[in-house]
Amino acid sequence: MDLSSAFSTIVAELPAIFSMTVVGLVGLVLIVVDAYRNDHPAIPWLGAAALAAASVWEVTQLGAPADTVFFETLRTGGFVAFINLIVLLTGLATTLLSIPYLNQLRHDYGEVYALILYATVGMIMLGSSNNMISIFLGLETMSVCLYVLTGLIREDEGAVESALKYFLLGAFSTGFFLYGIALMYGATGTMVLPEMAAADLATTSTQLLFWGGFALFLVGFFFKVSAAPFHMWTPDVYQGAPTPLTGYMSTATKAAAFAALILVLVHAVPGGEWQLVLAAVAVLTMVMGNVMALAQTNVKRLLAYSSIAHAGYVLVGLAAGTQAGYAGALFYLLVYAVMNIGAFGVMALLEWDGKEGREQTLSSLAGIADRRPILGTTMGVFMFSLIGFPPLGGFAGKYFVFAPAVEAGLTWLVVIGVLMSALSAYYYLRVVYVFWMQSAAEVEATNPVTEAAFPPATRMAMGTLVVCAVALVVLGIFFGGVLETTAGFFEASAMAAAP
Amino acid sequence: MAAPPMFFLLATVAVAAALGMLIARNPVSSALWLVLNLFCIAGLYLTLNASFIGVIQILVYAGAIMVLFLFVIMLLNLSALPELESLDWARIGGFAVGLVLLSQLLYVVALELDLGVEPVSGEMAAQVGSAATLGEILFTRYAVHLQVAGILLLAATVGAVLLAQRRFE
Amino acid sequence: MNIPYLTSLVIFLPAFGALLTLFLRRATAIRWTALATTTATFVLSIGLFTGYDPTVSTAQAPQLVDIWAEWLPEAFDVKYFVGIDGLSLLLVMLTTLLGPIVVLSSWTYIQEKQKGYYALLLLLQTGITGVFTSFDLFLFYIFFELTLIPMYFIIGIWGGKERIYAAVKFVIYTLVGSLLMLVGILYLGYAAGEAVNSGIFTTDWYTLLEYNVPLATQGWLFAVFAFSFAIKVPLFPVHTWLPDAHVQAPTGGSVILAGVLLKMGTYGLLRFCLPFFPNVAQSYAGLFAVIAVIGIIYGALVARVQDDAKSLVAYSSISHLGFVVLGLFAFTPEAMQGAVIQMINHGLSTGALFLLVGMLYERRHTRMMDDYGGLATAVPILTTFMIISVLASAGLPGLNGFVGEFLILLGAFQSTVIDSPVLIAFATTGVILAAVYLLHMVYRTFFGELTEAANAQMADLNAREFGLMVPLIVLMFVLGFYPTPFLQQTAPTTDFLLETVEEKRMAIEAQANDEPTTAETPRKVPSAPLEAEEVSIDLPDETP
Amino acid sequence: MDVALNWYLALSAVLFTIGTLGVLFRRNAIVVLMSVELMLNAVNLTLVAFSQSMGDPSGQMLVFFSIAVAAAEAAVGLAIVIAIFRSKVTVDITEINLFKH
Amino acid sequence: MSSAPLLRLVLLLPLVGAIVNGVAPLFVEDLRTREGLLGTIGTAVVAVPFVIACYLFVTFGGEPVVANYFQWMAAGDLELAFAYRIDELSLIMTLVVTGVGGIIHFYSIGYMHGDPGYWRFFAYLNLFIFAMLNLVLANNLPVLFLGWEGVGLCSYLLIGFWYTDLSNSTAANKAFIVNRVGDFAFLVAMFLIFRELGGLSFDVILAQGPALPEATLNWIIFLLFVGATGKSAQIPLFVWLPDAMAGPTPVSALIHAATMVTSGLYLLARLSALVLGAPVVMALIAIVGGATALMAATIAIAQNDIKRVLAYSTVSQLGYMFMAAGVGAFFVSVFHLVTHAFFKACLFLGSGSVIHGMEEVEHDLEERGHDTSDFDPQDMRTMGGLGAYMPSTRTTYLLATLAISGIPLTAGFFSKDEILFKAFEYGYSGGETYAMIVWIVGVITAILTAFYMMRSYMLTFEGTPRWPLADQAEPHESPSSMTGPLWALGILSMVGGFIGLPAVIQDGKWNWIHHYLGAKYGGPVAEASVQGHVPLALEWGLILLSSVIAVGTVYYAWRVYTAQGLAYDAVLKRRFRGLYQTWADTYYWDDFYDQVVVDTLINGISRKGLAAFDDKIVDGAVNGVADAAQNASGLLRRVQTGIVQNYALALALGAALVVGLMLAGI
Repeated sequence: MDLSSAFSTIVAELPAIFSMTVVGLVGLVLIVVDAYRNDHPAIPWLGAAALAAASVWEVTQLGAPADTVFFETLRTGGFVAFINLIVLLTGLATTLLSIPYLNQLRHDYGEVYALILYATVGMIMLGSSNNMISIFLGLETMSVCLYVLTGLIREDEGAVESALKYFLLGAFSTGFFLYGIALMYGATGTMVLPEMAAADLATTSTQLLFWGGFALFLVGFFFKVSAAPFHMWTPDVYQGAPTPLTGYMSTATKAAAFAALILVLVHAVPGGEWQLVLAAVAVLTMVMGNVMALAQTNVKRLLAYSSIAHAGYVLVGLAAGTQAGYAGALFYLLVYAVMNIGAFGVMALLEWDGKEGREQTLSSLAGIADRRPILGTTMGVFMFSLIGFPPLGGFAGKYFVFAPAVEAGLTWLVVIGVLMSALSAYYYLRVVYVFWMQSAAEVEATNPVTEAAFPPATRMAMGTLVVCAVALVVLGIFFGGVLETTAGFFEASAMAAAP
Repeated sequence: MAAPPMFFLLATVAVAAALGMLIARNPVSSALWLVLNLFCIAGLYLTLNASFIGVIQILVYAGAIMVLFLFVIMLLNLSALPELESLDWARIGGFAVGLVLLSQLLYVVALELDLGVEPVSGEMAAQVGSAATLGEILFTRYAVHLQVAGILLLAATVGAVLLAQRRFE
Repeated sequence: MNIPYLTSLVIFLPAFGALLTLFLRRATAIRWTALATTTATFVLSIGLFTGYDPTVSTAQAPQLVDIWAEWLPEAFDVKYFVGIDGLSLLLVMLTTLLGPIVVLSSWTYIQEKQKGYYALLLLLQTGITGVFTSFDLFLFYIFFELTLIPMYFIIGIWGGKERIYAAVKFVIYTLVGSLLMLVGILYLGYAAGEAVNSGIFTTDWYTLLEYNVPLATQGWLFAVFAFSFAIKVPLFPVHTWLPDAHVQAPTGGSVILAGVLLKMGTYGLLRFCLPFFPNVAQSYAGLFAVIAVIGIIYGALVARVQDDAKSLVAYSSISHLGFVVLGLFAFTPEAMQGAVIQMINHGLSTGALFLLVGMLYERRHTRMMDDYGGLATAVPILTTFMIISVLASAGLPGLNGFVGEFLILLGAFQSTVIDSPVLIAFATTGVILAAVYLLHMVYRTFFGELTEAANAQMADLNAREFGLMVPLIVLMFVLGFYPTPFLQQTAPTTDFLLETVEEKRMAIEAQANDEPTTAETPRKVPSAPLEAEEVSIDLPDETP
Repeated sequence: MDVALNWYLALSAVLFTIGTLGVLFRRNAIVVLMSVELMLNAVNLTLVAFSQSMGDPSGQMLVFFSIAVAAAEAAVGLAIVIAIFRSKVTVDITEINLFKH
Repeated sequence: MSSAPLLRLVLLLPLVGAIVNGVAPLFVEDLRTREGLLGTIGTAVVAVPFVIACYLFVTFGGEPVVANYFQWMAAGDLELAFAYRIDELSLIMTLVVTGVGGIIHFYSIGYMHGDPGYWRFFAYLNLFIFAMLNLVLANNLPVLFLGWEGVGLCSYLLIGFWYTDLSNSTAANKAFIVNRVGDFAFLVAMFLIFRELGGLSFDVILAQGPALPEATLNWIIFLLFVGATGKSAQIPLFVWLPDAMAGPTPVSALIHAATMVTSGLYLLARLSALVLGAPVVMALIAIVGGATALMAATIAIAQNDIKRVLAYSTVSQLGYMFMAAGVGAFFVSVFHLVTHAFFKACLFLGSGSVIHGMEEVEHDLEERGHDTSDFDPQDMRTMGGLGAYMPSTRTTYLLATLAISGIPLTAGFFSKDEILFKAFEYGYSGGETYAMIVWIVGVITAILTAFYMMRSYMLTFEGTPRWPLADQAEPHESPSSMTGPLWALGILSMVGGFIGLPAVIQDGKWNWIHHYLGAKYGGPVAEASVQGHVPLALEWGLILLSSVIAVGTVYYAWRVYTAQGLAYDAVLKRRFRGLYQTWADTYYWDDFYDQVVVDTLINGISRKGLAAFDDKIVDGAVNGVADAAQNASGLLRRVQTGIVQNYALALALGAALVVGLMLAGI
């Protein structure tokens, strides 16, 4: 292809990456603005506006048919729009929740919002990849931004330590991930996902190459979604990272990474050979996440283990390897994003030690719901949703990842899943009862909370949490439409349209 | 593909340099060993007729990245850290895992490798690896990616500044 | 009277009331709203009673149906499907009746965080009513779980000293069972969909009823369903959450818990376990009968040595629910109807007992029987109500408890499925033991001399308390002397269930005989499922 | 006679493993970082080998981006190391264990 | 007027009375002291049914009338209605219940005067009558059971009537629970009957029951008999009855002597057609009856509480009735039931009058500043010579004593003699050896009965007063509202026996009760008694024997107690040494139950066994699982060392595993 015709194609197809463009450009603008008007209060709102505008755009794209743009490097259509929507909305919520949190720290963090936008760009690329290079680049863009965001509060030992751990392990896993891509590339001779599926793995050694490469490739993803045994960074990093950004990390990252994984599974390796691996990792993840969460006293650490466990549930849906499984997993990602953003958001607004909540034990929050009923109520909703109680989104999500697994004959896996869910109730309920049922006097909190220590809960932040909670109720009752949408992405006809 | 003597020479030096990096106690030595290794790899790229990547390798890796490393090592005035003396479980496990991983990788890539297609000719390879070919693809098919890579680098820059700048007092 | 969407209205009116209370500030307004909502719901539910015609067969569909089929995507034949049949009618009525009673009983008992309390109470009622009216297994499950959340808070916030332990235990215990049941539901839904619903996952009760679950899978499906419901009932030995929950819960919570929440377990057994898995249900009927009898005797004996009046009543529930389970697994019309009516009876009499113990607690802030004694002199009306409730609970003829127990035991004695008169005779010892522990409570609490001044000054029932007790007491007599109208409403449905069970059992046995167990079908790997238009599922030959 | 592709791959595997061992054994954060760079390089070698052997440029495209990423990672990584050195006055990663269990 | 509506009135009036007396004063405190009104209503609702019952009795046409009022429950094959039956047996029972009941109600008006629970008392009594009428009029077993449990409930309420004294409530609980043991057997019997016959109505049972196989019948009758032992205080379930004397005396008279305790017997009589098909159980019934009669009689000798003597006497007499039932002579036991109702009610009411008088003494003593903490108004040892103060009571008590002792021509003579005769005859001509044993036991019991009854009379009314300050504190005769009923019952005790003159007179033509009931409730011995399988001379001989026994024993007791008074008890004690103490301690039955049964069950099995098991094992397992999970979590957490290289190692290991797993799967 020659350069001139390529340019016109690129321009013509630019609307397909509207979100990426808007978010990326506004990110650049923010840096410039921050450079001249350090810490201008409008910066976060500008970022939020970009995310909101992109979200609106993606909503209109939900029904779009699947297609590829930019010479088969990126995908468009409902699936992409859905994932982008999750990413953008979590980004938006994070931005809104970060404002009071970062104001409390009284430092100029204008760049933070720009970095959120950059990470979002990476995630969007990841979630709309159609070839391995897009995946790699998206993943790394996202990761690098997140390394920085983790270590944001550089005065704090914990934050920097988290960043270091995250970074070192992330880079380490990138090595495996890249190796995996290289081997798959070697076996198929292509980087484009559907072409990989079409490639003829005629000889034993190409098969070995391909599947060995795919295994290493999975390792990279397992790391990003914090599946066991690649999860060990998660608690340490989540605990040290600034709380609202932890929420962002645990949701948007997972959504984008899982989306890319689904794209690979669907387009590049549509067979079921990986079922056992996914199922085994799912089991390990669910067990490790839930069991280790049991004994946690720090809320953020607890939520970190919980997010590990939830990655396991999504993997159950993927392990099913059916349309319904993928659709359920997508739905689960949406629900999970809403509830986890909410849970971390609540914790962000209840953080009082100025050390990213790392000394904040559960018992110090005893009876907090009496003083902050809205936070208490929304936290209750998030926790019950995380357990998987109807009629909240968490239940519907679990139902639609477990159901396909049963259909695919993985009943044993689902049994483990539900047992672990039951176990998880123990620690989630602990949060609820600490919030609602204990009084500070009762538990003799070692580190008593003073009212002044809380970040000022802005209207917007509270509003975000309430919206999340309401969204969970709505998703828990009227999930039909959403599910139908996600299922639509994987229908044979929709897939056939893609090259 | 290269002639055997050239390859084996470069390969031997590369492995030796890598081991040197692994074993050297002083971080500066490690860095220098790594630079040697990177040069060897660049050489290997050239034996593969991948001229563009070979040049990039030297420019970016050896020229930029490793300088950055050395700069930071100097800046922090790091001396050699005492390495672990005894063979603890982590070390034994590390060796074991490394061995397993290596054997798996070798099993996958090296034994009776048969891609089912003939390797392309040297000329063709040279054309594929040339700056022209790669540049064209980069500015057409991967134009968006290039922009994103730019964002990535910008983010890294901003992030590096954010993280490394001195605290406000 | 023909109100559209009556069933849904009865289900969701309390939830609407709960929403309303959230916007109210004054405690009085909240209480009155709660009372008004529950009362209105009860009045509406009378419409259900009159609107339900037992002579019309419910074999194809329940009556007073509301359906919304577009709830889920087409790949799932899951509907919002509520209605009334003979099984649900009385339990719904009981729920709606207890609604205002519980609100009234909490009128002064609950002093803190009233908004939350009444909102949760109303939400709870919606959940329970939903459970009893759902004709879709998925919907049933949602309502089934929905009841846990409000109950968790009610116990945990307004409960006694060990409230958190009790609340968490309650939730997790139930959750373990119900989540396993969820797996069963999923499996059953796909299997049934494959067999009788042109490949579409289904949880429609009537569609599932058409599906003859193969013997091989019946075992473990029955096990997970029954396990879940057994916890809810609760059956020995998975009962220990109950005493904790009851003792710690505030009065209103205990009343709901004993009155209707436990019935969800027995209801579930009857509605799902028996008709879906008739062969296994019948072959394990003996086991369940034994467990039920153990529960009857065990619960009674442990109840006898409790020092806490509420704990005593709680263990008595274990004993009483044992009768219900025994009745269910007898597979005779007498026992089954007895079980249904006994669910109601237990709700009335044990509910009344909890209310009365709660009234004592409200006055003296202790539930230890040793702290009382001689109350009959101080509070004659309360004493009278207590004795009536105790007698009803002990199964005295002329009061409601007898009707249920008599029918259950009579039926179980005839049962060819259990076929062990000796076992039933053991169960019958429950009537002795009931007298032993209940009279013991009356004896310790109400008789003797008034020794403590605080007891002597205790006020008798006020108008509110009197008013909330009267309906229960009156119903105890009505059901004791003239249960016919209620039995008539349930008879066609229990008959239908029994017939269905028998027909299906025969059919499945025939099926099993026709096709001797085929060689194990290879487990299918979902290869390229995206290309496949129709989703096929494999039925692994798993034996329990 | 040319060296067969699998020799390049084997070499890459060996280098990758050495990099892995470096990550696993070295206590100096910067050396760990260097080991990661070695790993990436090893992979790059594989990619280039495949790419040149098959005459497909996309492999080298990935290498190009991989080098960009490596640069970005190095920048961020070293910044983090500087930040941690400021607060802890060490780059020994075994001593950076504030968070555990 | 047809009988069904009238029957409804008979049944409902007592219920109405119970509700009016029970509910209104509960809420309106002023009503509680309106004794006249309460008493009148209470008595009227029993008296009117008596009158109606008389009318029904007179107009009864010989065919049973069944009144179906409304359906009770229906499920499956079970169709149960509130159905009542008027026939010979139920009419006689109704007459006794309402008649004797009415008299006792009337008596209570005076007796309960001043009691704060006056209203409750009448409510309970009326409720009792209602329940008892249900019991005797029922046309199916469940309705009978309704009455059966109902009377048990009333008995419970009335025994614990003075609930402020915990010992009364203990007795009440004991009565209820022991009765429940019997009820349990009754229930199982019902289930068995339904299983075999598919119905519980007497029409069905009586028509089809006798055709059942003997083994089944044995079980049914055995279970029913166990039920009857509970209600009718037979071994081993008699223990509640003596304690039941804790209730007000009219209650003892009505419930624990005249009516309720006989319901077990009524049940057997009602189902006599079936009982006859179970000869093994019949023998058991006779033996248990005989043993009970003998045992209770011996205990009665050694009791000092006047009401306890009467209580054991009741147990003993009930044993007598069961003996009759055991030899198939159901109508005879009904006969004895009727006469027993007369004289035992009279005795109890008389004792009530005495207690009334002694309480007066107690009051008197209290007012005089005498320490009365040891004073027991029911203890015969502190009585003596009361005849002088209470002539009416004394005379009626004496009449009843003579009747129960079987002095010729009194009511007790005829009925008791008939029982002995039937037993003898069943053994003699029926060839059942156990009947002969029963006869011998009966004779011995008759001797004992005459003795202890005379003893109680002598110790109470004759001799010199033995209470403290006897010359100052004086009891007075009870008011006429109390002595009136005494006289009525006393006279009935004298003449009541003439409804069943023995066969030797007019060849049995004057044996009215035999003709009335014998055909249906007579069994094989019914015919015999008329036709005379036994030579007339032998029968005369037997009559003579019992006369001699009765008169002789009464005379003997009169003589020794006139001569020695209370001191003769000491003689008895010396003469029977160990035995006497055993009697006084009621053969240690209570100790056995308390220590072995109750203690084992409650403290042993329930508290130390099951409750601990529940807490430690069942709940412990649950908590153990929770703890185990928590511990596992604590253990697993250690993997998370915080050192990044360990994490990297795990990552690499995981990678190796994933690659291995994947390659293995290919």
